[in-house]
Amino acid sequence: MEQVAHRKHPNYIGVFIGLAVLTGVELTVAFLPWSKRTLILLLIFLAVWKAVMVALYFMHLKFESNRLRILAIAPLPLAVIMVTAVITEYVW
Amino acid sequence: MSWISWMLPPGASTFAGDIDRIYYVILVITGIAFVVVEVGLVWFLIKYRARPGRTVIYTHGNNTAEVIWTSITAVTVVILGLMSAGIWNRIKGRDSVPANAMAIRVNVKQFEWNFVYPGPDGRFDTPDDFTRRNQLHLPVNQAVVVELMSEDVIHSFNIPAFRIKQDAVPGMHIRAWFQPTVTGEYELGCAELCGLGHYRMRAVVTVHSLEEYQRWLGEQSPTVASK
Amino acid sequence: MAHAMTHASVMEPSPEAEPGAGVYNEKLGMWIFLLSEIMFFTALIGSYIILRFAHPEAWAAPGKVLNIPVTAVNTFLLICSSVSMVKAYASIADGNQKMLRLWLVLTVLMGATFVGIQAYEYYHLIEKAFVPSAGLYGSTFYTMTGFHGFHVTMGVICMSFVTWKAFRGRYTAADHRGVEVIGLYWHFVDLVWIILFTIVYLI
Amino acid sequence: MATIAPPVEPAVHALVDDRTFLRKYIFSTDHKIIGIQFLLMSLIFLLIGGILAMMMRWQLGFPGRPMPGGGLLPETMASGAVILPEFYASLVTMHGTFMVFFAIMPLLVGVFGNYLIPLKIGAPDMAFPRLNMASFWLAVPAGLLMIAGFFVEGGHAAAGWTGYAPLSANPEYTGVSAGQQLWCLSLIILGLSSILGAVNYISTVINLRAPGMTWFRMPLSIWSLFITAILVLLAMPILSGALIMLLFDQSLGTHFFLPADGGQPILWQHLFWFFGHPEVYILILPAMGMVSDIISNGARKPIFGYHSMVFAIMSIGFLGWVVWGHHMFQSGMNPTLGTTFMVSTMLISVPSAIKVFNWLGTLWGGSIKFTVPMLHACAFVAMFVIGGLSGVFMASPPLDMYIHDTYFIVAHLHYVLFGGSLFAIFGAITFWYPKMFGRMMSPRLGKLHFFLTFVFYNLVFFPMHQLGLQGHMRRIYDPSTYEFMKPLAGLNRFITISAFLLFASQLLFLVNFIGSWFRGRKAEPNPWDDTGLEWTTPSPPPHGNWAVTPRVYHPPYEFGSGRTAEDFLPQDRKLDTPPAPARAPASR
Repeated sequence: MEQVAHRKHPNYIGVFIGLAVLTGVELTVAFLPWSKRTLILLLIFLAVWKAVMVALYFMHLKFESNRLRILAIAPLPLAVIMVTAVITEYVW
Repeated sequence: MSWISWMLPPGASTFAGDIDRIYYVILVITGIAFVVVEVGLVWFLIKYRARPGRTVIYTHGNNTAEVIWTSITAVTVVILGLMSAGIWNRIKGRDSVPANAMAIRVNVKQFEWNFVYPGPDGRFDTPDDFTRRNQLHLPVNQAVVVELMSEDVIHSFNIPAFRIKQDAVPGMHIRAWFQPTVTGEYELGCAELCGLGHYRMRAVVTVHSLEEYQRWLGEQSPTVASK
Repeated sequence: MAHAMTHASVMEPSPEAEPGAGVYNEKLGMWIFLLSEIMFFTALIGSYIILRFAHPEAWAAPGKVLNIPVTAVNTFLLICSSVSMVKAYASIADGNQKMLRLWLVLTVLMGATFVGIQAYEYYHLIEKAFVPSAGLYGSTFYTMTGFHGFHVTMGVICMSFVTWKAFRGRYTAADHRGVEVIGLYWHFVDLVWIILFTIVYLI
Repeated sequence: MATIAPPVEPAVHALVDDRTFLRKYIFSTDHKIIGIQFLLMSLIFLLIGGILAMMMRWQLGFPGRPMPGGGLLPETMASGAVILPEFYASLVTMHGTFMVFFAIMPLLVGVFGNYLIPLKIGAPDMAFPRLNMASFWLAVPAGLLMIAGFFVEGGHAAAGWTGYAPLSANPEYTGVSAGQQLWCLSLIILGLSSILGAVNYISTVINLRAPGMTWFRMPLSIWSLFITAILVLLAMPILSGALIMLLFDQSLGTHFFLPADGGQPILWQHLFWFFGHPEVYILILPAMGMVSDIISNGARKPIFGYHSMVFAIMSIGFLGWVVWGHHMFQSGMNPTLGTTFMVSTMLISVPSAIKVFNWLGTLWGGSIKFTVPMLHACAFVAMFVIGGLSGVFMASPPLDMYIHDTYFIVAHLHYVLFGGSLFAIFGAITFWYPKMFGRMMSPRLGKLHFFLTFVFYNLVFFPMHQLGLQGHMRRIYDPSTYEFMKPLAGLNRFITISAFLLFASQLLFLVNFIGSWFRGRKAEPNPWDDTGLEWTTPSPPPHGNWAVTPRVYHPPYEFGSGRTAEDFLPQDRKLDTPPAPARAPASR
């Protein structure tokens, strides 16, 4: 897979510009006079978007086999289970 | 040796019936499973021990057998689960505390139990509240709800005869209810390791008949909650 | 590692073995280590989320206590270092030693600057009496950003080692495992910061 | 044996070993040496944990009486040879900590993970030998730090091995500060060591399997060690994170678990058990896997239901993540959440039952040889059944309300960890001892040790069920404080005397282990007539294991198929005759 990417690399600078722009958007959104809930959802959406871009392009997950991709996200369900279960202590 | 027994000690609250019943049901089911497996194990070990001329049954398994024992186990535990869930909800479910339950505040700290009674006016935080240290007096056949609050570490409110156990967690306000059914004296202990004095964090629970309890109440004078 | 020597190509899994993950050992190992890191940050970030749900009032509005402009610069710096890292990887994949060294040095410098700015930020916060013992806000802030900073520091140290090897010409187009593996770690640390920046500073 | 043409002859010559003594035996990167290093280390900790247990038992059996040898303890631990309550709390804590983290876990994962994985999958070594060495040399300082805790001011950690906050988070409550911090620090370092080990095991199993060693040709020991490594990898960092927060609460004044400023004591319990329940399976899964190997070997027939065994291991590995709340039914946790955890807990008994029935199925129709490993493996099955069934009692939340934090729990966990894991460990050590040291352990001493251990073990732990049913609480320094426990004093004394005898019986194992190292009978190449790849190299294997990578042609447990002159078919032996058509295909 690396050998294939050898000739033609993804547009890393493009990804970089995307990340920088999204960071700028985040900084703007954080101080908008919207409801807290909207802001939180929007900000988390933006953060996840950035994180996925880093994982897909910089960490090459986009160009890896499915086996490695599954491996990479395997612990996320566990993390979600842990946090949601404990949050129900406070939010019924 | 009377203490080698699978019987539970006599219970003295309304929970004892349900909890003891589910205990004996599980005891019988696991007892059967225990006998079947252990007898089978020993039997196989004897019957199939290596002897000259023995040829083994060469097999990699049997799907029917797998399905049978998987489903028997699954069905059994599902039944046990359903039985337990009902009892659990009656005892500790979110809205399980009966409306007529008598409230007693339990302020716990290393290593003592302070039981705060609301006094004649039936309300807490009034001057007629009184506190008894390591002594809990209760009327028989009356639902009681203890409001557990810990000042320092986690303790656990545990009256084996009533089959009740509930942790008291600092920073949390936990309600647990029970209803004594037999008059007499019982022991309350801490069940959660709470420091070096954990073992002596003991209180006496006295369950009175209704008249006796009224008499006892009348004898109590209000005190400021001892700190 | 004798077995590695016999490989036809070191950047491919060994033909001597059953097909596994389809990647070479070091890369697989780093990914597996990163799974562990995910769970570590789950413990920290998860606790933060839970505590914040339990006591939302303990947190100040964004920008009230924490210095967002300084951290925004820091965030930008970390993203830059990520792109320089990936450029270093792309350079050596094409066999370009010179660019590899340049990009690696840039990455190390930006990583070190990130840690420096974080130390500066801590210094000023502590001056303003915002310390780890300052309630849940201080507790979670210092623990999460502190351990992220610790990871960046570790990354800078390992990357310096890789850079030193790069200057000695140890990486080639055929074998640049070290660069790719440290890159994976570096991007992961960047990814965690992206999450942390949002939930710690902006929410 | 004549039909085998093992490629071992060139191996011995090809693998030139010119390492210095230090690199060969101390800072070795060889997985076999590291496995043996872990073995010696964890046996020492097993002994320490046992001694702590004996002191505890003395106090429970003879409360307030001077302990023999207690005069040697300093005044801070025992006054006039009578154990002090604060020292008793440390004993409770450290017995659990040493046994769980420094004895059973390294014995199963550190020793057999290291020793067996490369040898059984046909790899020359671990994927990352130097990381492997680092893993061991992190575990050693962790253990030393843990021991050091006994000698610091204020005594050792005294908040239980579960370290429940706030008892553990604020030194005011126990009087222990340095000890508790050392406890945290030591476990953080041990966590790092375990994670490095797990990275290695997982990478090795995924990437270094010999040609032909497909996923479904791996022995169950390797399957279980693989799943265990995944659990270690994902669970230990949760503990590390929680411990770091606890350490900060103690030393930096943070408020994660201290309620004063909004911290949540119950959060510690959630984090701890989210790690802790996978940990429980870390402590039993490898034992199950190795017992499967030994039982199939001892019964001389293939393991019954190999595939369902694998799926059972996998489902235990997954379900282990969603049951942690059953440790917290009475903790004030949301009761609805409690019901959810009850359901998942009940479900996890299904794969455990599948495994037990499959072991019985393996024994059925076999030709059982009662070797020492086989005796231990059968005892494992018998004891694990008791531990598993007693678990059903506390899976029911209302019943758990009565038996939670009583000796019933103590009985249950020892039936799983001692009756289960430790019997399997004794069996596995005896089974692979010839591979490790080239000599056999004495079968006569081994059998004597087995029978004494089996009898006294049951005399110690079975009556604990009765203690628990009478309401006897755990971690009680002096049971005579309570009226309702007074009638139990006789039983407590009986348990204590049995425990001393149980402890004394372990000396036989020690003698056998050390004695056989020097004087044991030289082992033949394949002393148990096993099918595994590890028996195709010399014992002990050379550095690099094989000169020519072995090639695998068969599933792992081909005993009694009648296709060879002997009653077993090594995994790497190529046969000209095609396999019988009735056989289940072993495909991936």
